[in-house]
Amino acid sequence: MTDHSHDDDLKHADHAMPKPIIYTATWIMLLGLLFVNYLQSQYLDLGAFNIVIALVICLIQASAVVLIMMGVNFHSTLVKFWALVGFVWLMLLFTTLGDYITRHWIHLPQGW
Amino acid sequence: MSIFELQREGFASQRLAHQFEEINQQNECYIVGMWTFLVTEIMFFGALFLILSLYRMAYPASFEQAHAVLLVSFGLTNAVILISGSYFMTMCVRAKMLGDYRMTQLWLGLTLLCACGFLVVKSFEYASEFKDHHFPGPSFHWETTTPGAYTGSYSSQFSTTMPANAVNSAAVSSTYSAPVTQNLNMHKRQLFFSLYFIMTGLHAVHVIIGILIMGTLFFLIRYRHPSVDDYMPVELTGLYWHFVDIVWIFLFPLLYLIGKQ
Amino acid sequence: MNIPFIPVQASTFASQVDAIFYAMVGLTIFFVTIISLMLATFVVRYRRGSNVDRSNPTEGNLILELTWSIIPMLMGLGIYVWSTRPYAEIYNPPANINTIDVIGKRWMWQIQHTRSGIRENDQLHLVVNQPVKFDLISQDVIHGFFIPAFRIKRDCLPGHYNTMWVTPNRVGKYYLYCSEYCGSGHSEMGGYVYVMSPEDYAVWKSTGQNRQTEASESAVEIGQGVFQKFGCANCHGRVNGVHAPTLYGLYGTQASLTNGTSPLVDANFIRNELINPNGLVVKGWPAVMPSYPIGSDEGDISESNLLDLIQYIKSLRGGAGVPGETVTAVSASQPVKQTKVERAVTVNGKLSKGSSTQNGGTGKGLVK
Amino acid sequence: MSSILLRPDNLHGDTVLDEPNYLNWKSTVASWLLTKDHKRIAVMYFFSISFMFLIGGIAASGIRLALVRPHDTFFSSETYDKMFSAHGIIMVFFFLVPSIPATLGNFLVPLMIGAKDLAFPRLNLLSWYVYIVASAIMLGAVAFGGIDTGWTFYEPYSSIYSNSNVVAVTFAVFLAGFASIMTGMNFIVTIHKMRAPGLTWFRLPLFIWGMYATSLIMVLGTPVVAITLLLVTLQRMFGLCIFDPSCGGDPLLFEHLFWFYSHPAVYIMVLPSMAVVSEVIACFSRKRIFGYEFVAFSSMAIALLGFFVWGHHMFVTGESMYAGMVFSLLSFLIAVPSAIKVFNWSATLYKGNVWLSAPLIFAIGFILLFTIGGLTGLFLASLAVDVHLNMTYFVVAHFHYVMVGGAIFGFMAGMHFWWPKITGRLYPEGWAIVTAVVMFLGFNFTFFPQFILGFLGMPRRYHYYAPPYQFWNDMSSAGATIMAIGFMLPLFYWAWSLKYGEIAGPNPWGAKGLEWTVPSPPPSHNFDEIPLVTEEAYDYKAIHAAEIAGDYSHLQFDHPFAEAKHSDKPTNFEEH
Repeated sequence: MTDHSHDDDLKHADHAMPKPIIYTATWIMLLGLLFVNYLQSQYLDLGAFNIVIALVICLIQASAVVLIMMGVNFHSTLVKFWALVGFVWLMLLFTTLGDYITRHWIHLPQGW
Repeated sequence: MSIFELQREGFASQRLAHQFEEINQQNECYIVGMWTFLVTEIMFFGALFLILSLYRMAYPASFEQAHAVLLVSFGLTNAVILISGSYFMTMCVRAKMLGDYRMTQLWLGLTLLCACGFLVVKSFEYASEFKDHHFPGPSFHWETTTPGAYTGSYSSQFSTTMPANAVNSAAVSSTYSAPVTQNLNMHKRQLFFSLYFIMTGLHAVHVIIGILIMGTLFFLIRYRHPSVDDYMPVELTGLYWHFVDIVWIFLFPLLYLIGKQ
Repeated sequence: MNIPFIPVQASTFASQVDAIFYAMVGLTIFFVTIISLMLATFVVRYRRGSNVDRSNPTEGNLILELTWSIIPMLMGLGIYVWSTRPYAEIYNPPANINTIDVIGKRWMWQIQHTRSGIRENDQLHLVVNQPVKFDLISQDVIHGFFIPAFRIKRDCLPGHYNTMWVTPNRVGKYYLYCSEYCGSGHSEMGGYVYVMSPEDYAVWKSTGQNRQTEASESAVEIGQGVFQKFGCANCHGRVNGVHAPTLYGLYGTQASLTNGTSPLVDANFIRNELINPNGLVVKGWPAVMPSYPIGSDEGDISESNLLDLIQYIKSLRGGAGVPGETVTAVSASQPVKQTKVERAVTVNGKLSKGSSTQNGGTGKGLVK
Repeated sequence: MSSILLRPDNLHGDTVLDEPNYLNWKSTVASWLLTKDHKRIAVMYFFSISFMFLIGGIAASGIRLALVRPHDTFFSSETYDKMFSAHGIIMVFFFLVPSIPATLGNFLVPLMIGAKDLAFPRLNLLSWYVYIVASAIMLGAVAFGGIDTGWTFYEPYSSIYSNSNVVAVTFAVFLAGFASIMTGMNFIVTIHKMRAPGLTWFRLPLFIWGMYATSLIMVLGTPVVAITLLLVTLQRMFGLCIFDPSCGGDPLLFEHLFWFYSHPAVYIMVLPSMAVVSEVIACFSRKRIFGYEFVAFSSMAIALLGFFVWGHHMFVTGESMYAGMVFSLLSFLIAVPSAIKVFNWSATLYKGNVWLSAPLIFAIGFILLFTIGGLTGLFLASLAVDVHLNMTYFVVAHFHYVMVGGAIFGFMAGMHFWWPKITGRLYPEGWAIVTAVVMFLGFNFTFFPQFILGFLGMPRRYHYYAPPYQFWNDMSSAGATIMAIGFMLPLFYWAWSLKYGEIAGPNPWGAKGLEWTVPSPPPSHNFDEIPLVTEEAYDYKAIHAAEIAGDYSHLQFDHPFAEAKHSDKPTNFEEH
């Protein structure tokens, strides 16, 4: 293997990065959503929608972290692709629930 | 107005590893590599979330009773701590990119503090749960302190503190005072607490790994070690740390908040 | 030397399965022949140095590609449709057929005929041309209830009832296997299925080749004993109970629960309701039902008794919504033979051992 | 691609092997154990997985031996259970999953795409160490008490009823999973970002497409089985309950999660073999692979569709009828890309100039056995038939046709094909052909009877069995002996060739591809300068035309099989 410890190997990357205010705003938004989630869970009973609300808030929070804090929005298509793959495959795993849900469906009549 | 500021001049230099041709290729490789790793982490935790949702669908009542005993204040504090840690981490990465060692150290120190704070809160929470014998297994034990765990006019006369194995055959045939009640419901809650401990435990393991990595980085940066001339180690640690944060963003409502109403 | 190639067909299901199987064997031979011929021809004809025409070698052909993707796909879809139908039918037993409860445990099959109450171990006697339904459960690990001659198989899960049904149509003696690995006795967990003519079956039943025959009641009767013994009757015994909903006419309907769901009342529902009553509270009733452990410890409801209890609940048809009708009305038509019920209910697991010896311990019957 | 490097001055004598290459640049133990060179890691992986294959093979011999005499037996049932469990676990997780990716893949991916190394060399080395630790734990567990759960670790048997080393083994498999995740990550990033200039996706060799598809499965599927087995470990260690029915857990959920990985894992095993076979067939028929795009996309289709069919392992477990129908339909659909591949390989030979060498014989064996394995898979995908055949020897036969007939034949084809590249020397061709034939015959003798056994209804994992099955079991065991001999042969002639084999030269087969442009064995840094790629992968047109015209000069002149070197009449060339 060749030795690469020459000075000309120290290189500069091209990089554009968001201004810090973007990060700060994201942080405040995340905390805000967290408290919305908390307050809703403590004081507002929406029955079956509780879990929907909680999950929607989580998804918004997670997207904010992924897109802004992890910088996916500012990266190449390939990085975006892999971030998406993670989500899509998780959904695929969750199709397992389909087995459990359809187990109680009424069976087909005889001679269908 | 652009949200970007283009940074080119003040950038820290990077060293090119032998297998790469140019620096942008190297950076992109590291970022994509980290993301493929995070995808595996998503699937890793995803399976646990699947198990949680499935059992929650199967045993809503038992699970809600068990949800109810988790202390929201601990979870909420930890959520705030982790989200703030995430924010400090982004600032740290930014400072490192700009080659600002002093600020890098400051933000990284803050992130480390958050991480340790998380563990401190978590340890108090675990301690209280161990004290209440909520850890599954032979010593698992259930004391309902939450109102509404058993509704109905007959519930008050049941002893709700029966140990798991105290099934008395003599009592089986008696009319209403059926101590067997507690036995299997207790099992369902064991199911919940097994999941709770595994999920938060694995998350805590990730936090500990994060602390180890960040601690190492902190000292390397403190002593200007050449291996951290490049901002990539900090950037990758950042990605990892954000992922740990995201897991908690989902864990917190799904374990602590749902079923509180 | 007698070399077996084809398993016996002993159920109506078997001929359907075999038809598909042979069709697929045909397809396999067809495709393997095509591929082998292609490979052999090309390798020989275009071997290095052979003097043949190699002009205009092709590098791809869309029509050809589509041909050999679409034709096999259509063949596959044809087989899919063909073979899905019998599969769906196993899930849909005809109404009112005889049910046989099967309990798998390491390493034996405990079989309970619900109509006659006959219990056997590692043996199953059936009447030819009479459809039977199997309710399967396991007491420990996952087992697989497999009768090759019938071409049926279903896993016995702990904690969940699986069902299937079959119509045996050929008199004979067939193997019964455990198909899901369950430990060191796995290969010895099995026995024989006897399909008999109605006359032979009647003789077998009356001559007491099975010790339990003359002593048994139907599963409904045993189940009623269980119902009394565990105190179920105290709350659920009346049509308009004070503390609990009635069980008359309940089986097969949809329950309306406080958690917003309305599951079908079937064997698994009853099982879950016993284990986890607080999780499945019926609307309009207090959540006061105690839960009952199912197992083989003292005081537990055994898997065997639970199956009987389910048969009993299933039998509670009449009187739904008719005020004033009580459980005694049913008891009158199905008198409780108290002593026998007690015996069948109280022995838990011992029952099986006794009859196992009686039958000569067919557990190792496979090994001659 | 740059033209084939011929350096005639170095082709004679041993001088070519004295040039600095990845094998001889340093020979200390530390230089091997701390190497970051993908080629050395590949070699170390090759020795490790071969050792594990040997152990797994010994267990398999034990199984076949026990089944010869089912009545008064050589082994107790407990020992028998431990043998088939060790065989399954070692073969699947410690041999088949890492086999081609970690050896040939590691060696060839950077060479084929014109990179100096994989993207993460340290991670690559770490992967080997993790694998070694996992193997050590596994072997320790087998040596001290064994494991009796079968390779599927079904609940609740594995966490409650088994009295064997489940914790150690599930942990070992968990670790081995991480070794394969690391390999997968490395390949994905490398293939995405480190291709030589000009090497577009559709100029990539199909081997790279296969490796990419494999890596996708490794990265997306392995974590699920890792966490599932970790849960089993935790259940046993701390008495937690997740799948235990006595506390409301669902054993079927374990099966879902297990097969979510373990079905795609089948494609981890067979996709690399398909990748190898594509290379071998193109090279030895001197043709671009027929329908390149279709073969490439079918690899991707198999990898992706492979994730949608896990439920077909559970048709008789009490899965929902509707889930069964959907999984069955998708399983039928996944047969289509496999069929496309098989037809395309066969069609590639058409009008080629076929050189029937040992790798090609292995590849043809692969196609035949994989065709049978794939088609019998359709028996198991069709619902009603599966009800009868599931959990019988039919399944055993089917997946051995895919995994031995598929994966291992592909592995052998690849090892022979690239053996000169890896070692710099040629293996003895005659012995290799004999091996291919012996293995093919022995394999069919062993596993074809098992299809009949399965149809007759003999359940798998049976220590004792009923008399009607005796004949077919005896036949199977007899065949296994032949197959074992077949597997032993390469051990000897490969070792022999390391010392006495003919010097290979950079491109003994006259093959296309960047890996054949560098010396054999390649230098540590692979390429003196990164090549500029200007052609597609299988541009054999010129070679094809030259060979038809009787010109074999592109083959090296000291090549033992290129008899043209002695002959003045190359048009009358005949296979020796």
